[in-house]
Amino acid sequence: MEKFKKRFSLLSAIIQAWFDKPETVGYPFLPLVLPEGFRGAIVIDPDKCTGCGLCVRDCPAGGLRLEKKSRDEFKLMHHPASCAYCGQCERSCLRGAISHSNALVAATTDARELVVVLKEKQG
Amino acid sequence: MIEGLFFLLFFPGLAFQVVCGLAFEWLDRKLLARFQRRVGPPWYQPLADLIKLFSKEDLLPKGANHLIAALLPLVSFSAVLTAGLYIPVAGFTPFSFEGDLIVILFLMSVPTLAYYLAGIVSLGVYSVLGGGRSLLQFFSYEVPLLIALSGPAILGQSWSVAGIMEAQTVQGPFVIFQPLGFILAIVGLIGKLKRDPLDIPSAKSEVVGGSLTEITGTKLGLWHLLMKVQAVVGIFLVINLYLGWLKYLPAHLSILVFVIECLIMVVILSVTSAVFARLRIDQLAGLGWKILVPLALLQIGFVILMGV
Amino acid sequence: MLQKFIDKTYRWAQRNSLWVMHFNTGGCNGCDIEILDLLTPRYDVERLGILAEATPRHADVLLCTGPVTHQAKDGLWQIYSQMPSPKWVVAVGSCSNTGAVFHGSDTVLGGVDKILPVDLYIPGCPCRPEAIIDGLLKLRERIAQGEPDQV
Amino acid sequence: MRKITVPIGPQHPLLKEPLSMKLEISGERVLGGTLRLGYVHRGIEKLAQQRTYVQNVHLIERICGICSHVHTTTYCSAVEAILGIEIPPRAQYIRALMCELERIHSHLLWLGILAKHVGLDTIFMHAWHDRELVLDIMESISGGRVSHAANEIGGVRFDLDEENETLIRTNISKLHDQVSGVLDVIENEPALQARTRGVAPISTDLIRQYCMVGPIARASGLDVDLRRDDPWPPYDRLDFNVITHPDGDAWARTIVRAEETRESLHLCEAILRDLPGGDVTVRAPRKVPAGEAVTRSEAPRGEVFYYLRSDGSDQPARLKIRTPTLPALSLLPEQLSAINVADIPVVLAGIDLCIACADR
Repeated sequence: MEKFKKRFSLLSAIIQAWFDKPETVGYPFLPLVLPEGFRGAIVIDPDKCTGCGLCVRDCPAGGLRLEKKSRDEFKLMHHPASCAYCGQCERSCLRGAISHSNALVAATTDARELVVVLKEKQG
Repeated sequence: MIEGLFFLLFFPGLAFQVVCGLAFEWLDRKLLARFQRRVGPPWYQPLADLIKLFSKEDLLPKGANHLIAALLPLVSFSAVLTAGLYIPVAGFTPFSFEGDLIVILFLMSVPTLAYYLAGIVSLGVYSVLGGGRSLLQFFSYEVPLLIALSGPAILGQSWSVAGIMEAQTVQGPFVIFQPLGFILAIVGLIGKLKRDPLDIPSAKSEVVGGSLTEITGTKLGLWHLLMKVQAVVGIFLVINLYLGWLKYLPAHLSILVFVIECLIMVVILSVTSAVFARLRIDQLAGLGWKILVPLALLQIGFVILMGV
Repeated sequence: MLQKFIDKTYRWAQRNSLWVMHFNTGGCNGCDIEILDLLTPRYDVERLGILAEATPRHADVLLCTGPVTHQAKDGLWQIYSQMPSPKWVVAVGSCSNTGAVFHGSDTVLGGVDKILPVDLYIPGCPCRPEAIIDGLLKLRERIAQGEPDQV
Repeated sequence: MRKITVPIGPQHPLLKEPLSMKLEISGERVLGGTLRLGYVHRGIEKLAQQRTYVQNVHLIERICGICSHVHTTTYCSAVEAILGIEIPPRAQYIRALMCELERIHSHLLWLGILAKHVGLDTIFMHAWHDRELVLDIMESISGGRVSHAANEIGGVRFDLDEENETLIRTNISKLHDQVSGVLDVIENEPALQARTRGVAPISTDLIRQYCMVGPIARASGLDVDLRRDDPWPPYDRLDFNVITHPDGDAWARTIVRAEETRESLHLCEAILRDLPGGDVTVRAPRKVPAGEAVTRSEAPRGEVFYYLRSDGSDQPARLKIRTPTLPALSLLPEQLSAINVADIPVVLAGIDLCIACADR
């Protein structure tokens, strides 16, 4: 009997699957739910950022760019299409200014123009 | 004249068979998806696929013969449609004649040969490999299938499908006397349709797309369509030969029973494709000649003894 | 009038039946697995009419993953030229968008757009399956609006 | 019969990664083949010399998307060895937990691919469905399904809190039920057996000659496992079986991988049970003093070997990586001679190629 059951284990598995509900997620027909810890788009707390450039130094993918003229005049930019979504900038920032949100980065038709200005400070 | 044209173009001809073919594909894919815990495609999916293929560019490798490559799916499509005309649908037989079973079986073999030729003329490496494999497979399943299908003919003492159905109304469905033959017919049908587990000629992981690897656009669409229609015709044939006892039921009841029988056949085909692994070509030849042929002969012997 | 109807029908069909082919131009497997994952029960893209095809002749969409390495360059172009039009190219993952982590390597050319006209870029490293579905839906919208494919 | 040359790759449904083979085929028989590699060569070893140690963690993670965690673990422990720092025990346990989860994920993925190649799409779907649960667990720990970024030099980035731990425990017991269902199906499936038994056998001598490691070596009866032979903590404190099989064919490899998946599940439970408290990271300096280190770990496919030399700056002077797929690839042309065309997928799947690891 045991042997018989084992012989037809795949058949019983598909019959079981037929009676179970499909395991497919609702997206895109239902709204998208992403887990809390997912590393998505990069956001910044402009009050905390001082433009020190630690995040840019440690970024492995060249996804962050800092144009710095002086202490008070800088522009921090993020290229979602070059980002490795590794979270290193979050670790490197001493003030906890930069972090990943759990929002999905949307697909685009032109990656080179996809630049998010995180913080722009004019002197 | 007008009636004949209606039979040809709408029922049980072109339109009916195409619709049945698309419905069969959707049912099959949906069932398979559910066996795999998925949702599966929406109902219009086969239609969208077909129209999309018709809208695509028609490419062939350099040096391939465009005319023959275009004729092959057309010829085999018409062969399958013609075969479908002679098969009674829910007991409705406009074109039946004595000996139509032989014509049907002959016409049903045309796509396999055309499939082989399509591989040769489109010049791709995988096409040639797939074409050769389709012939090897043909020799393995065709003989047991033919022997098995001659069982109902002998028992019904007629070589016409309608005649065999008539005999069944007297003697009862032939599946009771020939369960072996019924199973062999299904195995042969799976081989004919190149479905998993006998999808050796078109196995993705081995020969990419088989004979159709290099074929695009409208031709590919026609090939896909004719294979679905072939599946429907094959299912109708097997049902009529083994479960065709409904000729003298009231009309609407006989249609209902026929539809239910068709659905059962689709489920059988889906389940077999879900639970069996693809065979190697040597394993298939061994199965065909060492197991299926002796079984078919045994069945025939039993049928002849019954007739005596 | 008839032409318009045919065009509309064709676009509807193309939109609802995207057969994708996947080519790894030098990626790390991450996006490739996520693309294969799309076919499996959790994400099942067959309900959107998307099927994975084995040969470029049958495919409508070329999904590229990974930065283009010097050696994979010719293969990529060959596969693209074998596809019948209308055809679309989607760059999946940051590497195939711009080169990302592998920027500055001697053996890497950069993003897929160095070789092929790319219709859609999906950022992510690796892209979540949801992101790829989102991208393919965007591509469907583009097709529905009747934008011609780039040649 | 006429001989034809069949090119497989760089794009082929068999291969998720580019690899080019030219096979001589006569009828249904493969006579022999040649192999061409390098499609995925991204120059990571050279690139690592141009990046800092911190950046390299993420570069190394992208060597391979399947066994990313074990690569970073080995790299980080090499850096830590030169630095002379000891990471906290809790960090070691979390690293090991991720390694074992990754092994389950990799083996399930492989079993699915094998089934798909022999035409059993249903098993592929069911195995990958259960793999999703592993990915869920890994995501709840680290926030990444495939690239986790869980390691950093001096420990791990993510700590498990109480809530997280119970979630992982329940998920792992759920996984236990589901995976054993799938493994039962695979181990008892006669169709799978018919296609894999006796295909592409490798003798123990050949394994030794080609220096093959991991499940392939164990399936040929060679009892090697770095987790037991050269353990880094906590493996020296954990109790587990090393699965071996005497046959050496594709079926033996299937069985070994299925059994290892079970063993890894037990290991995960043991790790969670013994999980010590404390910190998960210690501070590591950016600059690494001059020195060299060799570290090895057991990846899902076998031994991963890292050699690291530093010259006192914040960039490595040399990083050498040896991955388990390379020896298997060197035997591939030999394995692909004198077989049936239908066995090509089984041979290729049987040795579980990871071209991204081999080419780097």
